[in-house]
Amino acid sequence: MSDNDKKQFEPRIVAFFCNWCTYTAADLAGTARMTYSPNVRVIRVMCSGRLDPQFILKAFREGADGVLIGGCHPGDCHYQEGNYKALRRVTLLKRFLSMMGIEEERLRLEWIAASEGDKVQKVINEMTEQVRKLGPLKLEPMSQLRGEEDMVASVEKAVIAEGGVS
Amino acid sequence: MEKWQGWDKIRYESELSPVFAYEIASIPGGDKLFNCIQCGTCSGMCPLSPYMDYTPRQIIAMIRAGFKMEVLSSYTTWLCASCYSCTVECPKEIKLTDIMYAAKRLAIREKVYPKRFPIPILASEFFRSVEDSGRSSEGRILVRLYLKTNPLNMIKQAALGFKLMIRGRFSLKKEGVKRRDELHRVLKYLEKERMVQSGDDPVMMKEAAL
Amino acid sequence: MSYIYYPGCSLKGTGRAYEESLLSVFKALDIKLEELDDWNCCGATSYMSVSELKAFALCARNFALAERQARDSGMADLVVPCAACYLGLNKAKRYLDEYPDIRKKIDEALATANLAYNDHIRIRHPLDVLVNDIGGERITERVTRPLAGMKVACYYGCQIVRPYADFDDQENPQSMNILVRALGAETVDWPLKTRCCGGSLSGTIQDVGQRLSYILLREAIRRGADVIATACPLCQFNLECYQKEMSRRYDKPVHIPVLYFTQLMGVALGLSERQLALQRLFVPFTAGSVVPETVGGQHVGN
Amino acid sequence: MSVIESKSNGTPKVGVYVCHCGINIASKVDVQKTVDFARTLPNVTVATEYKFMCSDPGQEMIQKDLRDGKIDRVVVASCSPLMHEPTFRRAMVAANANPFLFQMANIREHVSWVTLDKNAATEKAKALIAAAVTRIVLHQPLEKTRVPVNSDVLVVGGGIAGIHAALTLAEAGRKVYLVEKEPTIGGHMAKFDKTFPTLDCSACILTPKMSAVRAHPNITLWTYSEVAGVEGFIGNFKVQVKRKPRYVKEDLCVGCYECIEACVFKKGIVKDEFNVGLSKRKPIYIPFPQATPLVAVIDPLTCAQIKRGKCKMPCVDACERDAIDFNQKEEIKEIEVGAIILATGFKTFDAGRIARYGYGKYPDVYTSLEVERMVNAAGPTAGEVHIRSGEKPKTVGIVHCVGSRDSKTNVYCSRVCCMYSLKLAHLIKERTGAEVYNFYIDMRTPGKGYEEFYEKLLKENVHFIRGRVAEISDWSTIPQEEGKLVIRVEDTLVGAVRRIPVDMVVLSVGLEPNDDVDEVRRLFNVSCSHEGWFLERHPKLAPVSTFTDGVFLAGACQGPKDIPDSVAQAGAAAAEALALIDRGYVELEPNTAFLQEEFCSGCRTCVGLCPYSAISFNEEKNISSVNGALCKGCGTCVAACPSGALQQNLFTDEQILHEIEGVMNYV
Repeated sequence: MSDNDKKQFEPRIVAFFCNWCTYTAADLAGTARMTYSPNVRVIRVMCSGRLDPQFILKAFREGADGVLIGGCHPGDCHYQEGNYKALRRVTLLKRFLSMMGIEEERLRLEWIAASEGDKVQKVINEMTEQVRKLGPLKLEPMSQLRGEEDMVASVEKAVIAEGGVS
Repeated sequence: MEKWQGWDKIRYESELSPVFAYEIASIPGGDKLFNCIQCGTCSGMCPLSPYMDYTPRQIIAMIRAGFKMEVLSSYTTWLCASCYSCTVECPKEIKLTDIMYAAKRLAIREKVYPKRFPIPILASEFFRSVEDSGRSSEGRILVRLYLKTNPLNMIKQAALGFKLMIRGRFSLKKEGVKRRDELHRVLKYLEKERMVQSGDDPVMMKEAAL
Repeated sequence: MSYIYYPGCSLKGTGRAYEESLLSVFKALDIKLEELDDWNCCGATSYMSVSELKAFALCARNFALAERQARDSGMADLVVPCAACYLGLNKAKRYLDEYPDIRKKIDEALATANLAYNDHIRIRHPLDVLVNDIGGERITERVTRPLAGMKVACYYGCQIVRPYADFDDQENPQSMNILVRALGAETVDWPLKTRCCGGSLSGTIQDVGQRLSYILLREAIRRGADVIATACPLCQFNLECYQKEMSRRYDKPVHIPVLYFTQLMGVALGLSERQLALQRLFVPFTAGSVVPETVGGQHVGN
Repeated sequence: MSVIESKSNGTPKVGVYVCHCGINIASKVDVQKTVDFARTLPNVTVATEYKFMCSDPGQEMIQKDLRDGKIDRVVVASCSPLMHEPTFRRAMVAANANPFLFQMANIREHVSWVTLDKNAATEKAKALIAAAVTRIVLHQPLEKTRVPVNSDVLVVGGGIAGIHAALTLAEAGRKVYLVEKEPTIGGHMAKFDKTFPTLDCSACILTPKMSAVRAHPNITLWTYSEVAGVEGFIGNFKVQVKRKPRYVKEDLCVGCYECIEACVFKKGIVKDEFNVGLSKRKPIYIPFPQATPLVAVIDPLTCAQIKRGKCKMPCVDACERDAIDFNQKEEIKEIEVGAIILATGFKTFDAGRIARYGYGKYPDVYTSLEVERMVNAAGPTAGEVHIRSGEKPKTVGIVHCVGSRDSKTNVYCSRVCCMYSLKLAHLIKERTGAEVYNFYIDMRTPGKGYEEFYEKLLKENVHFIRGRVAEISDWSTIPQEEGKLVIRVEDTLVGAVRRIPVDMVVLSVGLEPNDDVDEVRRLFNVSCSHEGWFLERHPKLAPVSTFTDGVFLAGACQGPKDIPDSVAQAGAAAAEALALIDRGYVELEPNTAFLQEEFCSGCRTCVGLCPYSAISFNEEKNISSVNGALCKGCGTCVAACPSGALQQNLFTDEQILHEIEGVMNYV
């Protein structure tokens, strides 16, 4: 449908998938040859609980137009409750993102079980379309933002503190 | 006893339509057509399959194989009373009733429906009546139908017609809506619409086929 | 409560008795029915065989009119007694929701006549309204002539519960049975309650159509039904008007009154034969005949 | 963080090896382009491609370059690390390199197999390679930690799969705990009369194995018990087993039935689970004569004494060995095992869910499991096949695929129904001489001797009608049908609808996951396919392993299976467990957390976070400390550490941050 849009803008999305559920699901999608849009680059972590807010901010700083996080369904975490930690951090981080003028929709957290290859396909396609609609991420020039390291740091601290409450 | 047809049983690939299946599949939700496992639940559920020349299951198989002429000129689609029991029970969620409708529409467009068979005629009479006045005038439609198909039958039915008439259940009065222009404008607009699920858009068909 | 009433073509013709009894019964139960102004055909079966898109357009016009008529109350509850109309309108509504490309074309078409459909429509069958909005108990309270001892075969036909209706079970619907029991009658266990009556075939390919109706009648009689209750003008017509012909055609003669469930209700509610248009029936059924004295006797100690 | 970088000695030399995987990758990704691109990346000294990197020559390429000192760390761009990371790490070890100076870029599962456009695929592959290269320069040599393995094994579920696995392990001299939630082992197989295709008596081949379990010195059999909790990890699981009170002392009872005779209820009062409701049992009962252990059990829901506390308790007097004990309480057993085998089996589809088939409405519509009991000589009818009226059926219809291959119930094929339907057809014909009709969609007989069995049935003049039954009803169109159950179906091979009047209908119900599958799944930390079957690690190469190391699968809990397949899989699971145990130790991925003491502010955020209490707080030093042996490497604490003092091997902040840069900056 959006052939023209495609020519106009191909969003770049960084994804962090947990080793046990979502990364495996992505492999399954592959084995089942479910094709989806090529805009997402997956980085493997052992658990969505490993997700340090600075990774997400970093991704945006490096020019990502969206960040996707995939973890096990609530109750299914390979490490008991890492995914809950991830949820808490993401929820809070979204607030700060909007503060920094980054639309919430650019950060998405999804629970995808090892068996849900089709969901990987669905989510990635959806998110690509959504971010494409939002257009490229506009950040103040990096230098300037780096200048505001302290602000970002404070963001991270607050988030971490929140995430830290177990 | 049908006439002996052994001689034309063989079907050459060149006679079959490679896009027919896709034409039909282009109706809303029609792609499920390709999930058919030929289990026959549709035919088993269908109260009319005993009277059909091909069972609904066979129709699906023929559609997939591209037997366009056989399907469009068959009685099966016209015998479908659209009771939806096939659609409801199909284990693969194939909307058989809708597929029958699609086949009927194609048959009418390509003028290959069984001749002197009352049902398509009823359909077109009904259609004309509604197109024109916005409502169907049962009495008038029936009379026209019998005149066109089998006038004798009308005489047979006259008794019934009379009984209905004295009970006030039958009239030749022309029904219709007040604001016809309004209705006609709406329908007119769609005249030029080449609708995919009517299967009559060659471009769409090609795309679908590829 | 108040509803907008969509009669459909048949209820003005062969199905007049359905309309008349429906209106009387709703009146007796103080349910307000207001006919949809300038309604048009629902684009049922035969029409859809020619053009689906236009069939949807016909329905959409009805929706637009209904919304206009119910503007103040926001949501329009469209009461549709005819099974074919009920299905046709339901189907159109579904497809307009589910398929944006269809919706777009229809909206454009409506716009050409300054009409608009805004999804503020609920399509309700009288059975749905009576059982779910009013409820069996409240109806029982109004019963003045309980149909004690009467055995009723409830016939839903195909198009009410299949495939879109969600107010009752598709394979074994209950709403009419509940209603009929609320009137004090018994319902016979009759597995054919949703089997097709042959529809328009009874008129076109008579042997086929009537055979289907005949199977229904024969089985209902075999299971001891005194009367068949229907909820569709075409079903009622097929099951009642061809009984003489069937008796000639097939092995066993059939003779059994076939009423609209609304007529049956009216009888229990004590309405007059005229109000219920019983005089329009082929197989006679007089309000007097429903509670034979003997039955009263049988039922002492119930 | 600079600390980490300073650790890396000298400028790293990265080798990049791109795999064609035949055409699996090459058909979508322009391999040569990616190689040329890799050459342009910092620190890359070697970049090349090969048809199959995982093959010996492929590995040899890497090893040679390592030996020649051309490279000191390796990036392989091929399939998923979950597939071949171990392979390449072994290759590195063989070349005397540290296996953790290795990183994989997944350009098959995540690129070539899921991308339509060739250019897009190539670009994505480049990005992933860049990410791997930028991250690997920060990799450190690491050692795997070795943990000893407990040599005992837990088998959950006492059906044929569990039994076979337990016996295999016990024979190998391992101590096995076999836990079964029913009062007896034997599972579904114990209910069957004959087994296809050989028609040998199910009990005759099963009961010896059951008593072997009972007798084996290495097997601890806990029936009427359930696993209540699981902790620990591969080689070192701590398991709590809940033993429900059966109110009969297992060590004293000899299964003499005296107590059952004596019970105040002279006749059975509750549906007999073992006979799937075809007969009734008393509150005190023994499921069946060969029950193992042969010990009575009292059902607390119906026993007058337990329910109302007032009963003459004749059972107590009747028991000469005073085995009956109404004060028995539930007890929790704590055990430690090195491996766990799940063999929790399946349940049959509830035929009532398909209204058209009239199960529960028409008394003479049975499920296949009910008929299995009926034809069983030890069953409620002593092997007689008769309908509720007591007469022998003259015509019987067997309906295949009930609940299977249907998007409204289960889409999958249950795999055993065709064959057991053939078996039942044979037995029914043998016992009654009735006309037997099979209604099938497709006849599936893939197995040794299965097709031959089908042929045998064809010769026995059993009728086969290819068509899915539309409805089973008691209404008639012709007098001959009156009083019969009529099966309406299209004979698809003839192309005609048929109405077949029968006296008895058998619904061949499919197999479904157990109701408690979700609790079990969470308990053992394994995942399920969306149908609810336990998910194997790899459908072909690791069919009995799960994603939780040390937990294996056997039998139908992994998917519908017949007896031969279940037993074969049980053997495989046992072998996998043995391989693990006999090695004596497990090597744990060194992706554990470690603390850089100089940065720790002693805020204790991490302490509460660790689900494995691997982090303690050192009061005098006023810093946290990580116990590497307990750490599972989730990294939650690392993410939460405000000062970045906590880091995770293989996933340090710097490594991940670099990976992000890599994935973004070069393409």
